[in-house]
Amino acid sequence: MSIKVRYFASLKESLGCDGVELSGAESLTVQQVWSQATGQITLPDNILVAVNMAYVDQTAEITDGDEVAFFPPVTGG
Amino acid sequence: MSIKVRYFASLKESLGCDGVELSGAESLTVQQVWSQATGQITLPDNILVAVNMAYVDQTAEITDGDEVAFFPPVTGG
Amino acid sequence: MIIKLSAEAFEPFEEVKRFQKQQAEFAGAVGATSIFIGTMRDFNDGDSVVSMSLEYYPGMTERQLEMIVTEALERWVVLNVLVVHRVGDISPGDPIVLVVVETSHRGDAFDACRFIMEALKSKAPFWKKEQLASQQSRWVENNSKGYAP
Amino acid sequence: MIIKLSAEAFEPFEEVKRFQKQQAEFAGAVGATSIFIGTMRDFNDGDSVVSMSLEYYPGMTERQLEMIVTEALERWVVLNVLVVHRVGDISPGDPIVLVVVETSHRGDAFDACRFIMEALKSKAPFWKKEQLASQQSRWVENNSKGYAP
Repeated sequence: MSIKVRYFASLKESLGCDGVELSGAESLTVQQVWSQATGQITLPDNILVAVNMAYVDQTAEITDGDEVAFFPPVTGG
Repeated sequence: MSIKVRYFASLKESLGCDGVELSGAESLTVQQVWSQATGQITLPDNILVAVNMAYVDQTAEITDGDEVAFFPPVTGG
Repeated sequence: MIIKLSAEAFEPFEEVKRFQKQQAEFAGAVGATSIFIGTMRDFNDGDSVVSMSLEYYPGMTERQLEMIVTEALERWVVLNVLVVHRVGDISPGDPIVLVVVETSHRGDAFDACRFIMEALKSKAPFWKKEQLASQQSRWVENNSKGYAP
Repeated sequence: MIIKLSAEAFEPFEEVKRFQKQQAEFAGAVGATSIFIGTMRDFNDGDSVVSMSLEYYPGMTERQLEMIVTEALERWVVLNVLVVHRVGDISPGDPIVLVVVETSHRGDAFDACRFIMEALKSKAPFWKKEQLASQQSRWVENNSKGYAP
């Protein structure tokens, strides 16, 4: 199982990198991906999550090859 | 007492003129101006009325020198 | 506020650019610009329309437009407004009306622009007469409502 | 539907004119065009802002914009939509976003344009970082709501 984790904007700055590759045997939830990738136990409420560029909630299941992105509230327009 | 009466758009066409000057001694309501100007007893409900270029309702009192305009629903924009 | 009646075809974006240039003092404050352009369609009520003439009430039309824009300026936080409206003979595709509202925040721009258009459609004395492809002509009887029921 | 991300400054009215030219088949059917332009202000939250950088998520941003416009096309009777959004480094006065909605009737143009802007503001992955006159920089934390409470 290989998962590409990406961070954007202020989250990228505060974590000090733009992402990480996770590999392992088990199936993971978004929450677990966050913990493994960042070492933080809880995914903050205001952080948005996208899997393969579509929004998901924090309980979504991640499968092999997925790209999981974490980012702060969007501020375009 | 002198009143300038004006018609616009389809009303101007159906009455066959763009207005008339009324003169007389008495004070008039909009409804009475319409009757004297057109010879018609009743001002149709959908006809809008302006006195000195401001909208009024059919019970407004007209005074000497006023310009009274009658016209159909507006269709600009 | 700038309000113009134009007896000749106008180019909306040239009008907006000229307006923006005249209002250069607002440049850094403008965050939102809402623009509405009404153009003449080549069909209406199921009939093909070849041209149109727009009658108005000189004096009252300008005055009503001013009152409408003044009300918008009182109700929303607006930096500036431009309204241009055609009169006279019009061809399909020609712009009929242009409303431009500049604000700092988008809610005000959207609300004020729509308010001005709806008020203009119901209060400003303009009347359209359509020349149909069938050679007949007819007065447009009523403007549609712009809001969903 | 045309959706563009632009790493360079764009001129909104040139974009609209090019769009209209490409869609000439709609010309006689267009009765209403609603345009929204968001521009960078030189102040925000009480501070003077000298420049801004706009980050985005290549791939997802385009995809979200397409989903938003597709939803608008399903909900309203719309002839065509153009969305242009800046990314990268931006100066005060620069256009950030342009939304153009062409319809036959004005209600659809107003509603769809506003829907697209509100959805873009809440769903499209863009992030603004402001460079202040005080030399500090900061991420914009949240977009305001565009509708009155």
